[in-house]
Amino acid sequence: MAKITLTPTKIPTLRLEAENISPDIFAGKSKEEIAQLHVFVGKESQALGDYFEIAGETGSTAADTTIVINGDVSRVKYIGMKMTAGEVVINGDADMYVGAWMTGGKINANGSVDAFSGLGMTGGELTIKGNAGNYLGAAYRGDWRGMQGGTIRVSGNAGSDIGTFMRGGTIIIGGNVDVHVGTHMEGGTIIVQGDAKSRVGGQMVKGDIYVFGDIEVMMPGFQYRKDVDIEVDGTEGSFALYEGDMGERHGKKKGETIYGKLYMKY
Amino acid sequence: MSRSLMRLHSLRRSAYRQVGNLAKIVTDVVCPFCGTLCDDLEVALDDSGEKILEVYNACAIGATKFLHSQAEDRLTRPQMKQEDGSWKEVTYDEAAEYTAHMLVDAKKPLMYGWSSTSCSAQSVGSELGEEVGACMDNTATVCHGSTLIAVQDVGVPSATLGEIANRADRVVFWGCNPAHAHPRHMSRYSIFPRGFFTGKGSKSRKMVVVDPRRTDTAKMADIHLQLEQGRDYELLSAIRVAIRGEKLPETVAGIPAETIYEVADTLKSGRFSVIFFGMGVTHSLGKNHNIDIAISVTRDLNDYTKAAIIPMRGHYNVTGSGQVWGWQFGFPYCIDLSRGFARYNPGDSSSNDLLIRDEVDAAFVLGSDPGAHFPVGSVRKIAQLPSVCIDPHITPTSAVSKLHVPVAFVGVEVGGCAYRMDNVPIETRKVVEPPEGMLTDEEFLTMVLKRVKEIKGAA
Amino acid sequence: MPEIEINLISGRTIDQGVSMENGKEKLAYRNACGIIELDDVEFKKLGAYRNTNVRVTSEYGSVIVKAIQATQGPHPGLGWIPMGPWANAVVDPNTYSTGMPTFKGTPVKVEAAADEPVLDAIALITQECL
Amino acid sequence: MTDYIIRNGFVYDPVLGINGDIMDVAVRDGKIVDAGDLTKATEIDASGMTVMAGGVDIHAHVAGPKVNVGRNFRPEDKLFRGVAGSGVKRMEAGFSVPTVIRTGYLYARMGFGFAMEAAMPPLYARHTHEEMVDTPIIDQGALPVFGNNWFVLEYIKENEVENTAAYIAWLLAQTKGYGVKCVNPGGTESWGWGMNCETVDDVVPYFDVTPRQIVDGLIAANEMLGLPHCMHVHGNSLGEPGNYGVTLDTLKIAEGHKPNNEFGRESVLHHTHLQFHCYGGESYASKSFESKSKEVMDYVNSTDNITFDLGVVTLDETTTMTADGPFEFHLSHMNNLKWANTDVELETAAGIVPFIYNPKTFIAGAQWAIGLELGLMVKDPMKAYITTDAPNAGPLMRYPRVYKWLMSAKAREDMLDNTLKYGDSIRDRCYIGELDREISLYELAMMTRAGPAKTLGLSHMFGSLKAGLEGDIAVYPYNPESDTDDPEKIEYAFGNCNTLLKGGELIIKEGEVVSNGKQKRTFWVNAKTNENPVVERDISEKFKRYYTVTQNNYTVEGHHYLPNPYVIEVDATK
Repeated sequence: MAKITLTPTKIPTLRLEAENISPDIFAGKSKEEIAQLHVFVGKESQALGDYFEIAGETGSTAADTTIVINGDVSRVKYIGMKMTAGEVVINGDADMYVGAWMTGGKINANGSVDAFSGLGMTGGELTIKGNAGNYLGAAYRGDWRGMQGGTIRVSGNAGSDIGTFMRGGTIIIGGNVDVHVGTHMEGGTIIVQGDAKSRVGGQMVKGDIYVFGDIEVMMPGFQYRKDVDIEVDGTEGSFALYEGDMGERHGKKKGETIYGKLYMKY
Repeated sequence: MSRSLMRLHSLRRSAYRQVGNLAKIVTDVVCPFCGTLCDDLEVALDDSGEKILEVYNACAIGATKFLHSQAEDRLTRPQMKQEDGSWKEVTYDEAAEYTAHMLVDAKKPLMYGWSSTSCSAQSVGSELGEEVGACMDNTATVCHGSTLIAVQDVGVPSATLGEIANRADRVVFWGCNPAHAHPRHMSRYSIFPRGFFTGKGSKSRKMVVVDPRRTDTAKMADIHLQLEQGRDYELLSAIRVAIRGEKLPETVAGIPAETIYEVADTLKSGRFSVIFFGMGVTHSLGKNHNIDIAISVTRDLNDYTKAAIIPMRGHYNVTGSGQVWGWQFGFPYCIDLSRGFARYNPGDSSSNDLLIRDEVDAAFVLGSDPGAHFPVGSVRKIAQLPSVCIDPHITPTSAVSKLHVPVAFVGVEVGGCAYRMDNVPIETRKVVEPPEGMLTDEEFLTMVLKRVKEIKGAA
Repeated sequence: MPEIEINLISGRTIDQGVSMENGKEKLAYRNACGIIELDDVEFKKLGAYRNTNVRVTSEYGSVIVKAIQATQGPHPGLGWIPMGPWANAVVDPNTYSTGMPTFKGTPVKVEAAADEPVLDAIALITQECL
Repeated sequence: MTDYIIRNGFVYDPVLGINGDIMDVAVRDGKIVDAGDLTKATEIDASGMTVMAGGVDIHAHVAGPKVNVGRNFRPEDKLFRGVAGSGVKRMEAGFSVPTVIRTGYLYARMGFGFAMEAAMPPLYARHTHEEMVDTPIIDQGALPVFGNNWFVLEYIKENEVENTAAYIAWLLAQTKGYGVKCVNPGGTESWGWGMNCETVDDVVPYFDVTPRQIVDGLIAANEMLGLPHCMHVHGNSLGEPGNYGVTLDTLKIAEGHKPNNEFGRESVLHHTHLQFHCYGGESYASKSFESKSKEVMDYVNSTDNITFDLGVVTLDETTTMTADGPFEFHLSHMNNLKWANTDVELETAAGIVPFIYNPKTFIAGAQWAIGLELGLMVKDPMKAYITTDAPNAGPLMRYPRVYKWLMSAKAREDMLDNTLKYGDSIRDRCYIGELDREISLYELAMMTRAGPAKTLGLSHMFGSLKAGLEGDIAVYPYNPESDTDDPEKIEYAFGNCNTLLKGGELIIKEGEVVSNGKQKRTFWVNAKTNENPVVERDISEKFKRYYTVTQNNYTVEGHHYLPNPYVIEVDATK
């Protein structure tokens, strides 16, 4: 796999919109061509090379291309947006929309990422060593098709609204989460290894949520069913299984109503 | 045209009557204060027709708005802030010149406000925003923006206010206090009117208020749910659970389960239920989700009876701003035009996030007062940027801006279309002339747009 | 000095609306909005009389307002400052990426500050921003 | 004003009987003239291309409150679809519900000069007009809805046709409306209580009147006034399996009514988006559902006073929107997607729900087939107008794709064989497989301009290249001699016109929009009636007691709503 390295050389005024930082765009391009790719500061179109020193080389396809960003890109939006294959490694913090709408490939963010990362994701792996912002793996505004596939793994904490309108895939949070987890969820899996505040599984139709720590305030529409011993993301334990949201519509399968499932670890 | 039609037309044109031989009364005046957009005001003018003497039928706030427009100490010309902090009068031409250059020079200007003005001014503003690649946002961003997001997520079964007056027999005020914020709402539309199917007025209606305070509105209610602040989402969820006849915990949000079942039954048993909601839910934890689930309650109720939900919109034409942008750009607020096409994502393209995250480099404010109504951290950012405030009043925003452009009062000194909280468009009326030489929003924006095109053409 | 912790909310009042339309540079606006409404029980805890100036402090700022008896109460655990620059000096600006600051539900501390003046809107915003 | 002569195109004009002749078409001072009459003019070379009069759309939802709800509540409809402005063009957005800017450009690119907004709630007339003003290029009008209006229900209950007519005339003048639209007669008022009218004989709660009476009364009033357009109906039970019987009942109400107008219109009833109303069976399952297009078309073909438009399903993700409130409620329960609804006091309602016509389902494919069947079964194409009921059955921009399907049996076969998952069941349950007719360019011109212009009462202005008509001319990059090999060429050509003249102004030059149009007009109909004190009193009474705006604030007036009105005067005093 060919590796190309971007080292930030200056901090943008306002924020930098850099949806071109993606293996799909970089593949098959020379360093010089990559330096000429546009980035936007507000309405001004500038060159990627104005903000990054570029070294290494790209592969001929996205799948053969690894992009390594060495440095702070906490004012750079859209890294790895819509990527289909290949790899992006971010050695620093990044701004909003990291891996938004990605369909394949891998992003390894070794720092933290801001809001809307993994938005509308349908495939691939997004791994975040630091913290994630709000709306991680959520749906774009108005869309009923949120995250549909792939895996998001966060070692630190995540913000509010993770997995809103989730339809498939997996989100794993090592730390704590803010309010609204899996709201309107209709498939997929969310695992919170730390604590949750409130509004977990609100308006949930289907899918699985696991919480290892505490939930500060439970939603009133979840009903305790039974205790189960299961393995979740490599952790074995005893969980209380709740079903809900009883206030929401639910489909039927073989005559039986299918609810969302909320597992709370003992 | 038939004579009868002509008569109706002429009625519209001369909507005033003469009282005695002194005052002239202008009738069917539309109040440019809140989203209730009362259109039955009568304004008495002096003999010359230049001065407002009295305002009839308006609430205290609406009356004040008309009368204050007459204030002797009113600013009538633009003012530019000097190095030493003092203000210097400038011409409208100079003001347009500064504004045009500020907008063209900025990489990402914020153009905020747009709520206390007419749709035609908003439309000129859209073209200007498009020319300069602005982020366009209106006061919904601190008012019912949460509602707009929720509507995008789950829709909104709604109705015009006349449907409520004529049909509703269950009226819920959730997180709103019309007694203070929309003073004539209950008498015109929601509680007291004797409508077509509601001939007994308030006696034919059950009133439910949900508020953590015992507000003046709550004091009038049949049922007041004094919930724990910030737990609206849980309580609304519980109502959904109760509507479906499922089991509830003993208390939710501090309200006993039996009361929740009772409220659910009250709503289900009506012929027509309506939920009005306000900033109590849009501003509290969860924001859009609180409305989302309130809408879901309404949706559920339609399986049992007829139900509608209506936001208590604040500014008299914030709704219109969202409409104009909707048909021009496809989004009601938080619109980022910087890339030449419209993008939308509150949280990213919203005024307070843009300001706090240092994403904009100029601030243009028209028809609203973020200085008074944004968290102070955001106001501080406006103060640091090149900035223009277009507003008839002296406000905290004008105080921190570099340029203040006073303009005529829409709905008092110039007419134009405004949209009521239920999206009904009403033409506001000009009652008196603005002070000599003052421009309207629309005229000033048109000047700026022309100048922007010249500057861009030359560049 | 005793200090109380309370949940702050803000919103409209008819006086806020009237005084706003009458001119935000006027003292009437300060008198209508530069206040905090508290339940009697909170005054007791605070050890202060009604109509005393107090300092309201949150994680996000601090402001002097006059504490008055709740007009639309009781509202246990809540303090009320009408919407305006005084409330906005202390509210939680977190939008949770929705664009909407958290205007309602900010934990604040209230302590008596009888000798400190409540600034008018323009003075307050000038002090905070310029 | 510049004069133009368009040279050497293949010209199609059914009004003049021109069927693909190579000839010149000319415009002077904005009006069509005989090419020989022009001495000095800018020449446009149309050789190898198709030339027709500007298109006329009889039914689309492109301006007004429910359209804007559709825009504002579907940000996802615009995601990654924004188009930056360039040159004179402003930015565009929206797929199923385009912005008004994009709507104007889409119509222009498709060679249209006039579009009728199909449903205007009277109380929201200002909104509809504000959107039309901001829609560039095309002329527009809007049809206020009458089928659930309290005045109409009360007058018709008492069999008061004259009062109904007087009220219609009054409302058209107040709202600056064009004609009489009737959506789910009686059903939408019933929806005020959460109910519906599913047959023409269901009784409207409280008002005690039936859809049959409403449709009959509105036709009678329409003809009493002699309006340019006929009564335009969206019947009861839209979209329901087995609804074709209700449709036939509705159509038969036209029997015995004769057109009375000075505009050359022959129909008394226009049934819109007929596709949604030709269903047999008891459910949407392929075992039960079936096309009843033949049964309905056999009847329509036997009449001479009924017209219709197709409402072809285009198999897209779109946004449904209609004044048929109960239908949208029902739809929201089928797909569980977001649902918006607005009930409008004393007048109407509207619902909006996103919808995906998924080609992998039987029912979407069957709906696609039925819409096309109607166009392929019609004997006289002057009666059948091509629409997608935009955006209900499909986005506006899909018109050219529908033309392709109608004009090419090969394109239809390809759909049945390759795109539709249940092609075989669709052949089995519908008539599409038996129809090998291919609509000709001459017939296309009937179904997209000559026909709709006639039924709108606008054949004196639009729909033909006859001297004296408006200078609306479209030149499509389609060579009828050499481009017949590939149906895709049809779709491309009719969505990308090479030249558009609108009122004699050059709007599209060599495929590029070069002007936003300087003379966009709003059409409305001013019907003169005798004084009617009863109706006047009723109006003033209802405003005092039941409306939430004053009567004086109801009237749409002012330059900003109609900066350039075109008023059609009708004298109904005799």
